[in-house]
Amino acid sequence: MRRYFGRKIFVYVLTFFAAVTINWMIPRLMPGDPIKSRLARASLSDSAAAEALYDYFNKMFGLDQPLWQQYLNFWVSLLQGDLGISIWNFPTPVTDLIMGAVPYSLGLLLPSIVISWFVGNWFGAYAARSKWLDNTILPLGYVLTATPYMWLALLLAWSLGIVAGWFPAAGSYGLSLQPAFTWTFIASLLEHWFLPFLSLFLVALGGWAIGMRNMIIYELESEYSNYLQALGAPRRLVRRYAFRNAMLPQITGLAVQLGTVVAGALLTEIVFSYQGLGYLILQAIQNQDFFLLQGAFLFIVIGVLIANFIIDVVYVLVDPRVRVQMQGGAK
Amino acid sequence: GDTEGDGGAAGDYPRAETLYTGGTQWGPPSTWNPLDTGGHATGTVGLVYETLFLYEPQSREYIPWLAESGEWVDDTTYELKLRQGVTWSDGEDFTADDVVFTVEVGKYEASTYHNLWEWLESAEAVDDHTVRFTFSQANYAQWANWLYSNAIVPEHLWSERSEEEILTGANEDPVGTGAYLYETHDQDRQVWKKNEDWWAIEALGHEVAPTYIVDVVNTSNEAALSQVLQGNIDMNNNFLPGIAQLVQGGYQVQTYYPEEPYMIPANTAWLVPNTTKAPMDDPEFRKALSASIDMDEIVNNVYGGLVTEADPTGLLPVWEEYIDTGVVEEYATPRDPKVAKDLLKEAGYEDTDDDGFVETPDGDPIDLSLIVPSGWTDWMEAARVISESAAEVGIKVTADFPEFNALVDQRNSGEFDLVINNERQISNTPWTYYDYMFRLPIQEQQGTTNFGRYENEEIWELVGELDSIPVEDTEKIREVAGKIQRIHLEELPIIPLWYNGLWSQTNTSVWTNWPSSETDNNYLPSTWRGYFQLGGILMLTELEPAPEEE
Amino acid sequence: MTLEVSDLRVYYRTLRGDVRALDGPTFTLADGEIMGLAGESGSGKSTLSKSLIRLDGRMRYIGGDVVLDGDTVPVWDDRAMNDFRYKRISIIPQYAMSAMNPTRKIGRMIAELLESRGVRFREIRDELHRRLELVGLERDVLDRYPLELSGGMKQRTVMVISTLLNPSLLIADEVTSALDVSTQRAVAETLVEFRDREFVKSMIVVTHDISLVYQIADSIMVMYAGRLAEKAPAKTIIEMPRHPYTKMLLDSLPEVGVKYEDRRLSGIPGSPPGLLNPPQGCRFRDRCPLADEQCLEQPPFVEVESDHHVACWKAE
Amino acid sequence: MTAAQPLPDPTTAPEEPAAAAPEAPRREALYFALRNPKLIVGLTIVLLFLLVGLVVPPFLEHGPGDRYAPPLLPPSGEHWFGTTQFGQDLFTQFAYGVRATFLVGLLGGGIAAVIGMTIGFVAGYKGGWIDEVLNMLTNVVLVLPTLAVLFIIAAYVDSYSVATQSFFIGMTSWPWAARAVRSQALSLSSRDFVDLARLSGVRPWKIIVRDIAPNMSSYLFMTFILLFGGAVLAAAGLDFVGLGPSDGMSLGLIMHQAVKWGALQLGVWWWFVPPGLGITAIVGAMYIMNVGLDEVFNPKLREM
Amino acid sequence: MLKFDRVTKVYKVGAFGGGEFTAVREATFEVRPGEVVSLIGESGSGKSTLGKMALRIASASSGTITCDGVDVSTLRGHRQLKDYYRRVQGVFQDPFSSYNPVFKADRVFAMIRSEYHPGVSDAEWRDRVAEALKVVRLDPDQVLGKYPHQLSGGQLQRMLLARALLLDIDYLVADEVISMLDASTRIDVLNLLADLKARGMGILFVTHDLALGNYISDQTVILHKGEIVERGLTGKVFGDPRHPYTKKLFASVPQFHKKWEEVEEELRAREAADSSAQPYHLAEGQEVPSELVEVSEGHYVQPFRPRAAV
Ligand SMILES: Nc1ncnc2c1ncn2[C@@H]1O[C@H](COP(=O)(O)OP(=O)(O)OP(=O)(O)O)[C@@H](O)[C@H]1O
Ligand SMILES: Nc1ncnc2c1ncn2[C@@H]1O[C@H](COP(=O)(O)OP(=O)(O)OP(=O)(O)O)[C@@H](O)[C@H]1O
Ligand SMILES: [Mg+2]
Ligand SMILES: [Mg+2]
Repeated sequence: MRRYFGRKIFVYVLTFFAAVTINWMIPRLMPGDPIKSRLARASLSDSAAAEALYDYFNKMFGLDQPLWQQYLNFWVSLLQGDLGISIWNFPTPVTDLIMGAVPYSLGLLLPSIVISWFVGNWFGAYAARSKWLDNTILPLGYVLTATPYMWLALLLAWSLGIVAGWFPAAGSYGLSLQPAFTWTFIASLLEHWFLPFLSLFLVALGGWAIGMRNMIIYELESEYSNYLQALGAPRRLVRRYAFRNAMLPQITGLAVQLGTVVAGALLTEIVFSYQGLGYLILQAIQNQDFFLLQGAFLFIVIGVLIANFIIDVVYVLVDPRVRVQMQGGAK
Repeated sequence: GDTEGDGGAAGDYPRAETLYTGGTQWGPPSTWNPLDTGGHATGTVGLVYETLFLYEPQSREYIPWLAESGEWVDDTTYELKLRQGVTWSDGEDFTADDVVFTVEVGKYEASTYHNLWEWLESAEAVDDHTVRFTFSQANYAQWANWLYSNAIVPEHLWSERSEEEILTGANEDPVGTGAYLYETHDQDRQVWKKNEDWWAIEALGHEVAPTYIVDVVNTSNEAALSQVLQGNIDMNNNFLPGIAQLVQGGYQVQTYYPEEPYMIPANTAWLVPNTTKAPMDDPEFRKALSASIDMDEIVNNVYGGLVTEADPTGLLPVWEEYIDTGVVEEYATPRDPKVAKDLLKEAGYEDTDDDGFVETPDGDPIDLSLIVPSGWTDWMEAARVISESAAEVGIKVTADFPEFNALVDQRNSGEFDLVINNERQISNTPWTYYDYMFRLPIQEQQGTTNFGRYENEEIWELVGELDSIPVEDTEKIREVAGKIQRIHLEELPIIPLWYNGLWSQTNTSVWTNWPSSETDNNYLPSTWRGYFQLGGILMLTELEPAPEEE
Repeated sequence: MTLEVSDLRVYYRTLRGDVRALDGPTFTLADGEIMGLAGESGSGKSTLSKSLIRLDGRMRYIGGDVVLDGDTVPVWDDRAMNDFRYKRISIIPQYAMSAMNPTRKIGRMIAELLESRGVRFREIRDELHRRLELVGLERDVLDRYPLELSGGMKQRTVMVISTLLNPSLLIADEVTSALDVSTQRAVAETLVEFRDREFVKSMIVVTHDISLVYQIADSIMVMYAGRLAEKAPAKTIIEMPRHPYTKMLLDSLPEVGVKYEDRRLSGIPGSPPGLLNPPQGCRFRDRCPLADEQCLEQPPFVEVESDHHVACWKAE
Repeated sequence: MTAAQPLPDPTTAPEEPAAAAPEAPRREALYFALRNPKLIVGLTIVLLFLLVGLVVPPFLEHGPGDRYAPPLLPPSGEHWFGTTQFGQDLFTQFAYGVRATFLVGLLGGGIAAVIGMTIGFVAGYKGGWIDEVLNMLTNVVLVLPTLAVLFIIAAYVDSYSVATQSFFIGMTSWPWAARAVRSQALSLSSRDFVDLARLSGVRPWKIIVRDIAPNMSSYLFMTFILLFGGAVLAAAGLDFVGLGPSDGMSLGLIMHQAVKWGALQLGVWWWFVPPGLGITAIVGAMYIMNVGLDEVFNPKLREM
Repeated sequence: MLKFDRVTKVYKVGAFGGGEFTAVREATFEVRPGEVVSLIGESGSGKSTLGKMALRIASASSGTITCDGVDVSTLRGHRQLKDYYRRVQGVFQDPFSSYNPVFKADRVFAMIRSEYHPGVSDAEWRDRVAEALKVVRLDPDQVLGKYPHQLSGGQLQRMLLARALLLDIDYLVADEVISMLDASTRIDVLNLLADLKARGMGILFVTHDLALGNYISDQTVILHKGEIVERGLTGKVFGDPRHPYTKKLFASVPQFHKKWEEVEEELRAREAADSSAQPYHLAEGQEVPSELVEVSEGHYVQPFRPRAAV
């Protein structure tokens, strides 16, 4: 078991390294210069001053050093927990910006992933082998998974937000409020949270329902189901077993889907102007803010890796097959 | 839940006393340093830190503000009398030392007004309320511009700071002289609170109406549009699509003009050809290109009438008096495809290989790329129109949409063919425009001016001359400007396209008496950086709460 | 008399028509009888055993009666069958190796199964332990997952589970095929033991290994192409088979001691007919050296001697 | 974005040994295919859109960017899908967009399929350290949040085309396919016929292509469909945030422009509803087709 | 001669390669031309592993396998392997999975043709195939051009043998070739193997059925948990089993005419005779040596502790 996790952790570290390196490299290899753009946006009238400022910022961000040096510096400060200062939002430290955004992103992601997973699996299990449910839930599920996240978000924002006016279509909380532990604030927070959550939830829901439905059919046809039925076990028990066993592959499915859901969350945040990581990333890209981009990306990678790791552990815990195999006692 | 609740009484800021603005801040407020001209939170200059004068472009009036008056005592000496009884928000008096300190910050190389010290020799406090400036050369226009553009910072707090902190520090907890005080900020907003002890209440009888100003961070124009429509944002200063429909749609949304062009022209969008590259180095070609452009299409179809075609000189309407109409009549190239074709033909540009596009007189094919930042949808459409109309006269122009950063790179290093740009805003003098158009010498990187790399010593000298004319001497200014205009129109190194509006859409559900051509509140309705001192602050004093409904 | 099956017909529905996998066998099974059911692959052995307890999705009941201890077994009615299942008829499935839920501990699975059948697990636990011991398993298999057991252990566990409620009829479908000879023997002997201890009254042991079934069965029934060929006491079948198919089958089986050099055995030429549209008459006709005109007619399954039934015109 | 949902547990090979099934699998598959409503409906919708994308554009008078009509007209007989703020015909844009969507799906899905299948086959067939290394690679790419990576790539690659976009999408979306194919290939290569091919002196790659791949052709096809859908959705996401190809028209781009020009606020639903609907319909139909196929090839899933 | 010399195979096991499992330990025996060697053992004893190693589908962890003096592990590259397979071939347990279900069954012939006889004309090839099919007593018309599922297991298995014949091989590894077949067809395949033997082919016949092994083989090797416990001339091993495991196997084989109890009785009787000290009896605490002890000429047994187990 230790070996197994040792291996997993190695892959994670490798992934982390690769991801962070890619993310470090790509922006720097591409045309454009973040400092120049920053200055361009400031519309300075004096070109001499602009040049002086340019040098000044270049030095400050360490962009005057050779690339390998920058790369090294990057890792050194990263290991010290220092993500640098945002160029776009100078002089705010990247960590602050991310910490400000992460709660919102997590607040969207966690509930939508978890709830959609449970509800989706539940629906899928019900749909399996029930003709009319299969014919209603399934197509709906397919339509939902095929829906681009942002389009569903747009539809919801437009229909429930703008036309019906039931929910705000943008922002994270009311403009007139300050974050505080008051009911008004929390109510406003929830109100703004609902539509983005709903759109993420719905898209993910379909996928789980379909996955579950397919898995459980296999389980219901399996030998042990047949045996139970031959011994007159009630449908309930058979389904319970099948459900549990079909859940297990869905856990790994969750790991595979995580990246997609995160991506969906980014898009949804953009549609709803929700102040999560998606918005930060978009800004960072548009402003070529290396440091913010690195930071936000790092955060996502770490998040996805941790989530994956948790899923791995959970999987080992809940599936005796894997556990037994891992102890080498296959036969 | 209902959305109205957001702006309603439930909030921490009483809706009726709060002004919601938006459209200037594109990221979370991160610095309140007035010397960081590009980055500071909206309102830092104007609401908190103030300038010595205001300049009201509509009436072309310099309004004494922190200064009571100022005058040239001789050709190279300027004496400034400061207003008495002005205090910083920490209670300290505002004095000549503050002004001297602020001006001397320019000695730092990375200061935005470092070049001031190329012709300023010294700034000294004569007494607590008098400052004398001695110049090596009197650049009247620039100096007048400086006086109303730059905010004064308190010497007693800033003098201990390091150069780095002064120039780029975040200056949390800003202490200014202005009408508002820092209240709080968050990822998506900046909140200012009214300064009850503002000097102007007593001195000038000005009182700003809103108790709170909440400037909302712009995430996207669409989001802003929603907020304006719902009355959650009272004033937005962004290009919002489809506003024409909304103004007429009974949404309580107002613009400065009730009909086309709806907005006050605020800057000129230019088509900048790279004059170091063939065939853009040929004035005749440039003129032909200019003539080919179907401006009607851009104005009416792309912008839906939200903008107007620029004057052939490119000067903004506020500088109307400096336009030499005679010169324009004589030298301007009309926008007419036929004219374009003729020009091309005369200059020897002909379609020799029958591909539908002309070649250079040497027979080289022409294939120009017009770059516009990706995502700037209105400009992208405009670029497409230009490309199409150029094709009509046989010039091959392809619209390309690189990322903004890549575009800046190409633009600054002179690697582009054609680019659209509108960097200079309304000001007190056309000099700022001509400086932008013709500045010499050309550097390897052209960061802020003369992107077309047009080298013409004669015209640059004329621009210098313009600078050294006292700002009141309109006659003289017009004369020199006329000379410049003639060369400009003859050579057309930079092609004016349209006037970009001072985008401003206001909602009248909470605040009324917004600036409008219909009323006598004619101040510029904007929170853009640099516009509070162009009258934006006075607009706030004119606002009135909307009468209670229901 | 425990089990009476008469003219049971169960077909598989397929696109191209019905596969007549079980075409009217009639036989009886006495109290305490272990009957071996032998035959080539595809002869309908599993179909017969499944029909007696649960028809799967594609099986279609066509006709025939099954009577167990005097009660009619409603094989066509899935719901009604539940009263019989496990309590009166039980099965050890063909794939006993994968018959247990891989993610449940065995003990827990048994408990849940029993409770769902309205039996208090607590009351039966001691008996369960006793029986596990009887088949040579530790109690702690109940705390293990199926994966942790060897094939033989799994097989024996399933045997114990299936017989826990003392059914009158136990069907063991190919329970030994996947095991090696020594385990095979242990399992086979356990079956006998179960009968002797009256855990089950009577038993049908399905296999294609006649020599194995000979070791334990009281009687052997041979199926061919969905029909019965012959049924007789085990010894009789081995020593005096009447049906040509049985004869040829036995002749083709090498035994320890028989060597190629000494005696060259030969198989049965040809292959069994498809059951989709089986030929009229005797289905072995094409492969039978004795076949003639008469065989165009279906031979009845008749008792030629006491306890010896054969379906062949030529059986003297 | 990766596949919308995983294929069924790959260890249960869709094609089971035909030992017990006396009917010709191919003919049977065709029989079920023709009677599977999911497959038929899905295929019909996909073909319909394909037709729109392929056949319609050449017949259109105007290009997708042409501003020739009055702005913001709601759908009418003349402008089926209405017009944009600039008087562009939305049906024209839609038709071109559908074309781009198929292109991205085919190219992006195709590239991902080629990479994923190659890696999956090689890893599954070769085993040993090659498998280990490829597995590691797969896991690394699998855990990467692909859209975020695509954002970065797309943002910094200077003006690029639909093909480039597809390339990047393909390069990042293959891992789950590689995994699925690997486990299938692994179980197939332990089948005796593979050993037999080896004993016949057939070269490894030929064994993979000629013996292993045909045995999972339906599985591969289904994998491709899911990759196709994933690529389309990913491209739509990129286009939507304005990181799409700088030339051409796509459904995501239409949505992007609709949003940029305030279609939501102005109530111009015909600007943003059809493109999303188009994507959903195409991808959804593909997925439904996929279930249909699954049922056709997988007797267990069939309902009788 | 196909010779196994102290061949060991170690597999990595555990889902993630954690442990090691020795499937075959120090196996030594040989297959001579014109001889059938049956390899008998329970499931998992390593029979197939040995077969696969001989076929170079798996590689030995230690020890050597030589074919007529050539160490098979030294065969490098496609060419040499191909040449090796020209002489040594295998047939596997499951006739159904030995055919690629998507292709026609005769593809197994086509593969041989394209790899080994690319120059042969269509007509000649057809003759050769017909010839090979005749040897295995199949009617070309009945089996050619059909899909595997349209043929019976016996037919398929015989086609595989015919395929091997097309190569004119010297050695054949027959891995449980009949265990999936019905009793009525088994014997035909078995007879066929015996015929091949008569033509001079060396056959490694893997089975777990003692009766079958006995029927055709000259030599018998009894494998238990990867180790050879007894081997020798079939007559001797069957007639006079020595190792307790071998005895146990015999006691468990179901037979027609003897019940298990009878067989056990016989063995017990022999046990008594065998209880005197023997060279292959191990003393208490003595390690099991890797060498087998020769009991009589051509009959070897692994030393064991007397009374250890039956
Ligand atoms: N699901 C099914 N659909 C169609 N035909 C089937 C199905 N299951 C079995 N059959 C056919 O029914 C006949 C009897 O099958 P059955 O499984 O009862 O045979 P068996 O005697 O148990 O064979 P084996 O010894 O291989 O287990 C065979 O011809 C088989 O092909
Ligand atoms: N690729 C492999 N990896 C790990 N272990 C293996 C592998 N192949 C076989 N084994 C193990 O090696 C042992 C011997 O396997 P082998 O297939 O040789 O047995 P066998 O005697 O042929 O059994 P059977 O009669 O079931 O075919 C078994 O315990 C098996 O689990
Ligand atoms: Mg069966
Ligand atoms: Mg084996």
